[in-house]
Amino acid sequence: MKKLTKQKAAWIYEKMNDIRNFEDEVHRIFTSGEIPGFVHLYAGEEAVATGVCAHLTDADYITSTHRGHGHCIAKGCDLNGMMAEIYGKETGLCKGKGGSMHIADIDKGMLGANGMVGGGFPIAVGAGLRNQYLKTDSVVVCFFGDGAANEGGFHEGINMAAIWKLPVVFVCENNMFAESTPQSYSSASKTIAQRAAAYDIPGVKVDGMNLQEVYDAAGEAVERARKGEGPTLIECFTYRKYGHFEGDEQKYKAKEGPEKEHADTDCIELFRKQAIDERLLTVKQADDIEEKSRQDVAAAIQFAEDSPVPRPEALLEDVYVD
Amino acid sequence: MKKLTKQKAAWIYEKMNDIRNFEDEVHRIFTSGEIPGFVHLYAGEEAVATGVCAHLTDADYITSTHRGHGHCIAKGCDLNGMMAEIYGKETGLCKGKGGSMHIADIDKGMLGANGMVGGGFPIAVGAGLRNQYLKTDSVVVCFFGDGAANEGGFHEGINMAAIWKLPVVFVCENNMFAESTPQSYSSASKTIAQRAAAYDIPGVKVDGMNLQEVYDAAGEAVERARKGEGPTLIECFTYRKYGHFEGDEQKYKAKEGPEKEHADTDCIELFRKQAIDERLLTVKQADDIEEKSRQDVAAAIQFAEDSPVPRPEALLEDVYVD
Amino acid sequence: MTRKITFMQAINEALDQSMDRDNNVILLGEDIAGGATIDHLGNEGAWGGVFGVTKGLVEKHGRERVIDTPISEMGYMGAAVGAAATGLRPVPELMFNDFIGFCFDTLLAQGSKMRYMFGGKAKIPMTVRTCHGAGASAAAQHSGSYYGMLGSIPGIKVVVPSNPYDAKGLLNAAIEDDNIVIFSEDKTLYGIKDEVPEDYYTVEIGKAKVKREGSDLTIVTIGKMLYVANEVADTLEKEGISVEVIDLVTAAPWDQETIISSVKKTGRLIIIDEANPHNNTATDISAVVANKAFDYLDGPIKCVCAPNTPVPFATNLEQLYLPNKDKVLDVASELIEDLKKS
Amino acid sequence: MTRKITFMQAINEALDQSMDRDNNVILLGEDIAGGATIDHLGNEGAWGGVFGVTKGLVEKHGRERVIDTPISEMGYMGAAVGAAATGLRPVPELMFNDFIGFCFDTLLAQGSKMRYMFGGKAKIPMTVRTCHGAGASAAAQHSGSYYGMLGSIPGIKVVVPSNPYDAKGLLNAAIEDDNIVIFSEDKTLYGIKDEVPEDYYTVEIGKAKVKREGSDLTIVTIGKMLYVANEVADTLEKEGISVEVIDLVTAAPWDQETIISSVKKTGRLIIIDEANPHNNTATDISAVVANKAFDYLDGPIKCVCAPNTPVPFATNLEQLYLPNKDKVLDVASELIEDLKKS
Ligand SMILES: Cc1ncc(C[n+]2csc(CCOP(=O)(O)OP(=O)(O)O)c2C)c(N)n1
Ligand SMILES: Cc1ncc(C[n+]2csc(CCOP(=O)(O)OP(=O)(O)O)c2C)c(N)n1
Ligand SMILES: [Mg+2]
Ligand SMILES: [Mg+2]
Repeated sequence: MKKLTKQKAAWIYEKMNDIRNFEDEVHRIFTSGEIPGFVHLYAGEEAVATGVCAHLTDADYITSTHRGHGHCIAKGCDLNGMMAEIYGKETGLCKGKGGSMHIADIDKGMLGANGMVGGGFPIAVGAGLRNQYLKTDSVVVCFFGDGAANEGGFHEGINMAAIWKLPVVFVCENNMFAESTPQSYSSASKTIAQRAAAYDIPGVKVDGMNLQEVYDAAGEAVERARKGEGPTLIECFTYRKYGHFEGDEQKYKAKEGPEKEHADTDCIELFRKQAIDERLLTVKQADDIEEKSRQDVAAAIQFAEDSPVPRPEALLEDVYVD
Repeated sequence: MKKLTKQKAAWIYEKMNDIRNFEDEVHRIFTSGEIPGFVHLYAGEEAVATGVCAHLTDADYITSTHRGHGHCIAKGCDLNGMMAEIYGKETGLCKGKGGSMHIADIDKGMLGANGMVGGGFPIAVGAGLRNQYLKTDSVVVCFFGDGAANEGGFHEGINMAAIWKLPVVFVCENNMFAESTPQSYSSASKTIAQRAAAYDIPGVKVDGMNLQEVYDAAGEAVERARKGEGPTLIECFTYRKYGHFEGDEQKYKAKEGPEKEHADTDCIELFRKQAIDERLLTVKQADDIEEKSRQDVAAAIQFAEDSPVPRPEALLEDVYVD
Repeated sequence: MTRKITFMQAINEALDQSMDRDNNVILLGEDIAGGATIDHLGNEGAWGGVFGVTKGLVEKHGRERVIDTPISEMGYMGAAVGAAATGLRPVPELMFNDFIGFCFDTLLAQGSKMRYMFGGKAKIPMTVRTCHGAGASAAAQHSGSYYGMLGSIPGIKVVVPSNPYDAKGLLNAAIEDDNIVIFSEDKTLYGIKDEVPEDYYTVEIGKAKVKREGSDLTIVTIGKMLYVANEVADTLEKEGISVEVIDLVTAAPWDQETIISSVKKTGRLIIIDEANPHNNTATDISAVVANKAFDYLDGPIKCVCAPNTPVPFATNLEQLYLPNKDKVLDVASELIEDLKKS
Repeated sequence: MTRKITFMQAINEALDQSMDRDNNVILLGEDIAGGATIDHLGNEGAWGGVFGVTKGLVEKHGRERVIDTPISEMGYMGAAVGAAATGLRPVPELMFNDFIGFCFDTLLAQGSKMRYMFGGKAKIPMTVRTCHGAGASAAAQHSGSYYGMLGSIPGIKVVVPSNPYDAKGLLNAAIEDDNIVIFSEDKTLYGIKDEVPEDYYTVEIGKAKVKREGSDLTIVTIGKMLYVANEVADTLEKEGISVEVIDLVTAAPWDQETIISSVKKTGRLIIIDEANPHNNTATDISAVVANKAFDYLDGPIKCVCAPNTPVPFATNLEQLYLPNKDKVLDVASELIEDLKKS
């Protein structure tokens, strides 16, 4: 276990709150009908994105998924630009042309949410190859779901990263389901982490509700990657607070038993308690962070609502580089 | 170890010889320029195809690879029809329209050689699903190379077969190379067999030059599959006598050391010795089988040469079922 | 007996009745039942597909026949090819046609070519259900229209129903068909209602339908574009222009006879196709007509398609992306200039 | 200084010089060097690609830049997208264009759409080298022509060189280009020789080339089909018919201006495209001309393409499959009937 600094703890707590507030608000607004399209919320899984990204700088890359808001926020994307994107506004991070599933900010090292399950594997490998080729010590984190672990790209990507010892950390967010399909049904292996054996790389499963566990495992993996020792597969056991996407009835979720207990664990509450217990944060600091986060998200909504829709000409722009 | 019957031994020795003679002759003819296209020879790997197919009947299926002649012969395809196909003649198993890489005979349970590396994985899974759905006890064997084990379809196919406990046996022919690329370079795992751990299924590596070892491992896997206990991954360590395809300079092959020793092992000679030692075959029987095999292959060549090329109208036929 | 049901219900009914008729029909796809192996659900489906199209089928036909797959498009689509080659009649669902890139080989190089490569000795009776189309704010990776691209592959048939009646009849016909048929559903049509017979019936694959007869201008449409053409025809009719509207129904191989004989009558042709503008079904029709009915043409052939861009997310841009009445009227005005003068 | 080198050598030289010029250029593919990690080879390549196109490059540029990949097309093609998005200029090789089904998503839904989806904030400067074409007895899964299919994807450019000079110049231009460019080589052209400058140069992407001027009939060709057109032109010229032959060079987005102005001059158009006949580049050209230059046409537009079948193995059938002089003369005779009479 690596002790968190106060500064890191504050950063993490802020990002966790930003994600939760952002998602709760998007949920509220979507329900009211103001946002169109498919929206997949990250709420509940905050410890993963933040615990991992706490080890990264803007020079490091991540690839993300359809459930990408949390990764974006943890990687430093602007809340205003994100919210405006989800609203389809011109001020969005992608000028309103991408939407929730395609938020990206390459300058921040965020290589894009991805509407294709498993789409991030090879892209992460490519960014890792670039990091290695240019002799940087930058790393890449490839976030993916338990469902994505059954795509062929998982196998091809990890194998390539392993034979070339690329600086890529594969982080599986095992939230027990892919849409309505349980991981226990769709994967022949009991854990995703055990699949690391197929590539002779380290594989570790951690409690994804426990920020410290995620932070420690990611820290080790990132360090390994920076040192040129190759990829690691980390499986974080987590849960999503909302449905697969907005509108999901969630019939498949357990109403009692171990799954329900897991579901009821709140990684943010847990971390708040830990941080205060370990004197990384004072109660006041934690409260202030929460309050500021609420305000920032409210401001992002205001920004998005006030922003104009894209100009009609934007339809034909950005297809080719001239 | 399961003792071979005399009958089985004779069948195996015949098929081994058929494959070797067939391939040696195709090699000779190709070199003379009489056969067009890409031809990938199976010579050297006979123990794998025969040791596995010895457990199958016409009701069982196999999927094959670009290096398919051996599988075809072991699964009972007609030598004349095969040779005519390689010549592109109307009497070929596929009317001359498929060629070496697409020989198939669905009635014999041979679902096709395949020009796409890894193309067989999902097809085998589908045939296995069919066997299970129709409550047959038929099995499917999916042959593939060490190189193919790095395709995404390997992962998707084995995982699906494993979660559904399909009667599919995955047989990797690890001949140390994919084209000119060594398996030790392209796979992060030391063995292909160890990848079974990623699917919680049995994985076993055997000496693919040793017919008995292949026969035993395949027997166990086929039995398991017939009983509804799901897939097995078998890795057979083998070597190809010729280049990747006809015309390959083979610069990558070792000229000495363990690889060379492995290369110099002849699975047919080994099996002849074993069969005679164990009194499964008499010397005379073995000699007769060899002689008959040479004659059969010579007859196949004659058949192919005497056969007409396809009618022009055949170009437009067989695209759709009317 | 007919009654009004939605496009989605019509598809569901076709699947249900086809499964009743033939035990070899099985469904495969991601969450097409949903909740596999979840104790408190049992045979109850959690989802019935992402849009609910397959709702209720697992309860009736069981999990052996309505099979939830892992997210392994190449795996299960290729498995469908293998199952079809060995005697089943699988109906895999590709949740969005945009995911085709994950399983393209199974269609491009395996399923579609087997019969030919094997000298006529294979049959691949499988129907791939999928959905296409913009207008649902689903953004660039969930809104494309790839029926034309798929239709360019020899050995594959592609049908694109425009209404509940055709949807049911065509899907039944597709499942009966011994070839690979791509059944491509416009996701924005799922809610439309129309009269559909309760009994099993088929609609012929390969036949276009003349939806409205006319003598001045032929408009050929694919799927939802029919409704755009109808609006255009209504408007033009008020100006005294008589429009023949043809629903292509089968995008590949498409019905040359019906289209050509219409063009021979009207001399003017517009094709509306939501696909990106190049190498699509509209341009294919245009090329065939420009070859085979050139002498009957009174003016240029016009294709109204999506622009050469991915589908944008913002609602206003997405609406601009889609072919619509105004865009068609615009090109029509060029064609009918002379008619108006007379 | 120019000298006669083969099509294959021209490509090799372009790769070599592009790598010399820009350290961000790397090559990726299966056995493009060959023999990776084999002790007795070291930096010596075992293969240089299946046809030897990349021979010698690993010896000069090293295994860090000429990277043998596992057989993982989605993996390394997607890696090229990722590397391009983060600043490299990768040149992945897809050994045969027929393998596109294994990595189609990386082109269809990822690489080609990133710039648009990300609001213009991404560049994907990558060149995919691949080969297409029948005539080498490579059978159904190694002989297709998919440049047209790939060209239908917005955001992708496709070039199809017909000769060594263009091959070198276009490949250099493709590698300099900040977009995804598919560089599709006809495998039966590898051996043809022609004059090629030693120095680095580029040939403009997007410009068709008028290879022979004429006034009666325009023939547009893609890649190798140029040679068919030349034979046709030679024959017709003897009959007094003046043929303009245009090499399309870039299959997507193709050069409308050059084609249309030729048709305006000649009034007659034949397009030769080895792809399967539907939804291909030929039909696209036909459709654009039938729209934009209709009034200049003196007769139907003719597309001469492969039939709607996979590529057969038997040599005699494969020859029947390919467009050839007789097939083109056949359709030409219909177009020039009136000319002959006059
Ligand atoms: C290639 C592809 N297949 C299927 C889908 C549809 N889909 C979107 S999310 C999803 C489930 C993903 O599950 P998982 O990877 O566990 O991520 P989670 O949603 O649980 O975060 C599916 C099947 C898709 N978008 N892309
Ligand atoms: C999808 C695909 N990728 C690449 C190739 C080219 N190719 C043909 S055989 C081969 C090597 C296959 O190696 P392996 O699986 O080990 O089989 P082996 O040839 O050794 O029997 C390659 C790369 C192909 N035919 N299909
Ligand atoms: Mg999940
Ligand atoms: Mg091998």
